[in-house]
Amino acid sequence: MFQGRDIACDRGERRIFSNLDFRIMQGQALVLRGPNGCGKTTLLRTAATLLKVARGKLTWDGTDISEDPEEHRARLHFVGHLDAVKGALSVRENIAIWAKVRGSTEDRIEAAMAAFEILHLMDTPAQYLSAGQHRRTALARLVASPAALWLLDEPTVSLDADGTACLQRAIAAHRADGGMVMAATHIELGLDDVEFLQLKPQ
Amino acid sequence: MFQGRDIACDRGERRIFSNLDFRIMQGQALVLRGPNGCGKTTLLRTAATLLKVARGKLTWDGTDISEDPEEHRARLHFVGHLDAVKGALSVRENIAIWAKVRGSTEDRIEAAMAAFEILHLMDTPAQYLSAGQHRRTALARLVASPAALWLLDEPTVSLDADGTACLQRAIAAHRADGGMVMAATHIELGLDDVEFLQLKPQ
Amino acid sequence: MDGLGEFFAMGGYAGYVWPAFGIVLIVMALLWITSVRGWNNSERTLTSLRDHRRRREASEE
Amino acid sequence: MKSFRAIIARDLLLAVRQGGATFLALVFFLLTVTLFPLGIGPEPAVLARVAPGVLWVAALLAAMLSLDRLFQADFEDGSLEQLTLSGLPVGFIVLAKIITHWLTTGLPLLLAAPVLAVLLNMNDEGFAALLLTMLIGTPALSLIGAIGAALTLTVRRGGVLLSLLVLPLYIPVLIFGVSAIDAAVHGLNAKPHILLLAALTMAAIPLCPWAAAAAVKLSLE
Amino acid sequence: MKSFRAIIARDLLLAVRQGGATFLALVFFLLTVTLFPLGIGPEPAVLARVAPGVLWVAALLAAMLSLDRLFQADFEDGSLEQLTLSGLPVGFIVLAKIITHWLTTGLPLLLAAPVLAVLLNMNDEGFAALLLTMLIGTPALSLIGAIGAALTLTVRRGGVLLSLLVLPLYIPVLIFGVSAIDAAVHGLNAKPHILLLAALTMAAIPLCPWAAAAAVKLSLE
Amino acid sequence: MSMHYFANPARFTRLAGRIQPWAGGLAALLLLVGLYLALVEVPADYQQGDTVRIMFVHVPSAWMAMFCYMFLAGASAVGLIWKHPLADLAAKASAPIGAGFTFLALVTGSIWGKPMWGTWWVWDARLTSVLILFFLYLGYMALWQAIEDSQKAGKAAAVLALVGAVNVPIIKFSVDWWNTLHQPASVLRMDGPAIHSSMLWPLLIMALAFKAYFVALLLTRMRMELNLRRIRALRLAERTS
Ligand code: HEM
Ligand SMILES: Nc1ncnc2c1ncn2[C@@H]1O[C@H](COP(=O)(O)OP(=O)(O)OP(=O)(O)O)[C@@H](O)[C@H]1O
Ligand SMILES: Nc1ncnc2c1ncn2[C@@H]1O[C@H](COP(=O)(O)OP(=O)(O)OP(=O)(O)O)[C@@H](O)[C@H]1O
Ligand SMILES: [Mg+2]
Ligand SMILES: [Mg+2]
Repeated sequence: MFQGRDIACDRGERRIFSNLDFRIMQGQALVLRGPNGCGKTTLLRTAATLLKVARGKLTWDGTDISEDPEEHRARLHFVGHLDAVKGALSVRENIAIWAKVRGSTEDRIEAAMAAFEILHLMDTPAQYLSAGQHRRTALARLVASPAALWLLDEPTVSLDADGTACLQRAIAAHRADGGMVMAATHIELGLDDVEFLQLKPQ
Repeated sequence: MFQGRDIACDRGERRIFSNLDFRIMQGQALVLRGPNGCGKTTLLRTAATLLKVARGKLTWDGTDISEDPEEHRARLHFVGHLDAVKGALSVRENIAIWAKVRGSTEDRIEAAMAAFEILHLMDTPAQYLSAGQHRRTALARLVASPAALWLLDEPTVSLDADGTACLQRAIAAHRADGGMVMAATHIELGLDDVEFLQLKPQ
Repeated sequence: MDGLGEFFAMGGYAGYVWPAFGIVLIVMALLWITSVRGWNNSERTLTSLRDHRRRREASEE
Repeated sequence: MKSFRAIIARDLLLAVRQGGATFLALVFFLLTVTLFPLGIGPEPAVLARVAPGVLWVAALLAAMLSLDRLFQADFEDGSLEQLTLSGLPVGFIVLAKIITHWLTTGLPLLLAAPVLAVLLNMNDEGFAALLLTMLIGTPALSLIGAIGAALTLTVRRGGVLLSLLVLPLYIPVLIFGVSAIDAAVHGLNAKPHILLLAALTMAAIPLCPWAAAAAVKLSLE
Repeated sequence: MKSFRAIIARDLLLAVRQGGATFLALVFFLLTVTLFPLGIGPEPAVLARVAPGVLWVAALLAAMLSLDRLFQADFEDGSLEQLTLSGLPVGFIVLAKIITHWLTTGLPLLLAAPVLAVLLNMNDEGFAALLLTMLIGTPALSLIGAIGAALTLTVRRGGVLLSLLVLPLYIPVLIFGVSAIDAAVHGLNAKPHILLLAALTMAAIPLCPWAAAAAVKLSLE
Repeated sequence: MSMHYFANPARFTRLAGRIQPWAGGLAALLLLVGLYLALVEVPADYQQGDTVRIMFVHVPSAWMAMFCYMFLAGASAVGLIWKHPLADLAAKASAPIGAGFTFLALVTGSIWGKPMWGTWWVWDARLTSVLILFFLYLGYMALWQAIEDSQKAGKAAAVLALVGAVNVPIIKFSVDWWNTLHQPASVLRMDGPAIHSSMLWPLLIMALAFKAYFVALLLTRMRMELNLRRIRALRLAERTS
């Protein structure tokens, strides 16, 4: 269980939000909503320990994550606006790199490309990808190595209907395995049985 | 009238599409659709003369645009994935720069910020903007100086409902003035009276 | 035998003359070999790709 | 013409905002030149002997290193394509950027050179020649450099490739610059060298923006 | 440990793919050293006198210029935050990157130095000392440089700021390196200088990755 | 026959296939004869002794170094101005050959320099400009290598080759100027040790051998590049289908 209690976050010396509570159980998905600039990205980055909480506590199964941030980092995937895809490497190499860094196996790499329907682009250097193909490559990282918590910041940007369906299937499979998802979005993700967290601009 | 007849485009020595015809009259909007990688961005960049047509002709009121590409460039706005917003400059400065380069006036800059509801961020350096605020700044360029043809590549990415509404109003006003729009998108733009151009993967 | 020894000695400049000729021949040979090998490889890949394609087209019909 | 001025104004504003680029190119020049006495040793005679060369080499390197600012940032965030879509011919856009580059790099170097010449114990006769050759030569550095900067645009981390392309092209500037100063230091006639340098710069003014514009257009395809 | 090796493998792959980085850092070294005789003039005696200084200054500059490859590209495209999220302590990630930097920069410089020493007419006695000081000193360049590279991450086009931060820190390496060679060339005992240089590198090994890691974390906030 | 007659790759391949063996054979034959003459027949020089034999590889290499750059720049101009499809390939194919010969001119010159001048290297005008020529070749090849899209790379490299071509004479001239100022009566200039015909002939034969070698190698490399281009096109087509 991933839980935040009475969280407050600052960006550039400004309080973005405060008194925020949330809870994600195994297999659950939490969707963050709110107008531009309300702090969705900020919250996701905080949950990934990339930002520090200004007040409150984030806990994993009851233990404070700031006690061992490395352990928390190892159990999450974060896909944000920057997609960490290297133009000089092929699609396959891009995915394999992150799988290897996280100690995953070869066959998951194939599975990840299959999950996002980019097997045919396997050997294409990423700099020649269209915006949507690029995004699929970034998302394939989620499947290429296992992690309990997925933090997704506007994951469907640039995806076509097919791509969105791929993502939905991947999320469903992840949840069926007991995984958790926390996603920020402006458009319908099309997931079933989700909870919403509405952020209000301060 | 902006017209393409029997257009073919190449990317990296590969034919992306061919035998494509389209026509945009004054006040009309043409929405490009198709799966990831089908060539929407390619077509928009070609219409902006950033890419060369491999075959066929693009004409403006009957004259080939390759005859005087500078003239054609001066009458269009292109907003793509890269948004040409400088983090070191404030929102106002970012918009003002492009207005000045295109010889526009001061009051249009205010109007542009008002149109995308970012007047309150006027003096914020762009590096502190959220994804949606960033996008609004990029889009404000459209209003800050006049141009007959708007080429928009997935303009609503990262925008919330309010932001999308701002864009819809801006497009409507532009069309009412006799402007033309050519936009690529995967999600509903919510414009009325548009024509669609479906691109098929080759 | 003396003539040959003298020939290889190059009037005491063997250490300069032979390396000079040697490096010229080596570089020229290397350039030649890499180019010819590259060309052969490209021919081979090209024919295999074309075969592949022809076979697939045949199977599609 | 108004757009042309607007582009120069924009680039100067950005140069000032983004960490005082002007100040920093200068700092590189100062630091490199001060490294030399540390590496070579403090003997005044040796330093004076190598002063013109060290100053010009450091100027070349400082100018070259600041080249990646010329187009790269604008290319990566899409500003460069917006600029070419402004309706101004690409050659003029390139020229505007070259002018800003000189104002933020060449000019500060020119102003700092005399101070460093004193540090390196350069003989007084050389001062006028140093200033004059820097005044004539640094614009050529910006002009020629623009070609290299434009050619390496699509190359990720093209910085070092840039140096491979640009430094050989800079060599005539270095040689004419140094030989003019040397001539002046030894009481000979520096004029022919300076005239050659001027001819080089003059020839670069029309040719380089044109070649760089061709490369810029290519990179946007 | 497996992740650590995976990161090094990744960085080496990228170095090879992105325009043969190794080859190019070397080329910059060669070019800078070539510029000096062009600036200073061809007299063998003068060149031999300044050779150790020129070689070390050029090595410093080459190492420094390739520093922007260290974190910047990974930072801009989000790879750096992905790396820190891999679960490996940030200090190790930084160390992996420092090792790659040395393999792609320090090592080639070390190998090229003797050739350049010949070109600059350096006296034969200096060769062993040159190689030894380069072997001990170049890792220190990568280690110290990493701090500067990490600190300038959030600064757009931080290249010149980087040089301002890093070059002063490089000065001890330059001084010990040059004085060891000079001692050897003049038939004196080079050992104390070399020991000092080694002490410097040893001290840098634990300290620098730690400091750089702190700076990297800061930049991701 | 129009300029674009050989633009047809198939026609070019056929013609190249016919010329290639002849050029290769001629190169081998001339090289054998030339080496025999240079190493055995030519008498040792009364001043330079047997080191004079290095001339027979050094001078043709140096000539080829310059010739290849002229060829490269010419091909680049044709490619850029008339958009001749084979010109880019010819330029690209000639660069490694030119770089190879430049390297050889440098190395053989250095080897010759040690016994003659007592040093491997001097910053003499001619030597320096050859070294810079070598860097120009390296830059040209690195640029080709660094840009993935071969059409873009071709155009970018052509721009560089032409700018470099303007620069080469300027460098040559400026380096001469700079050098004579510092080092007047230099030993380095061998103002023609009045070559006798006994030396001239072997030299010309070696030069011809190098030219024939260049032609044969250029054709091979151009055919290779042409194949690589086709392979890339096929692969790309494969990917989409
Ligand atoms: C690295 C060192 C050297 C380089 C780069 C070099 C380069 C060149 C070049 C470019 C040429 C052709 C010049 C032309 O035809 O205009 C040439 C010709 C020649 N070089 Fe060298 N050279 C080097 C060392 C030497 C040495 C050490 C000697 C003999 C002592 C030598 C003797 C000659 C001779 C005799 C010619 C033919 C001159 C003529 O055609 O009139 N070179 N060299
Ligand atoms: N580095 C920063 N420094 C200071 N303020 C920042 C920084 N990044 C973001 N902000 C501010 O923090 C607020 C929240 O930003 P955040 O990116 O979390 O919004 P968001 O909910 O993700 O919005 P969007 O829907 O537009 O992506 C915004 O008002 C923004 O201006
Ligand atoms: N620079 C390039 N070099 C080679 N091929 C490219 C290049 N850019 C794009 N492509 C290829 O061209 C095709 C069309 O790309 P384009 O970006 O136009 O697609 P799109 O319709 O905009 O897709 P998306 O919806 O994902 O944005 C893609 O298959 C892509 O892989
Ligand atoms: Mg956001
Ligand atoms: Mg697109």
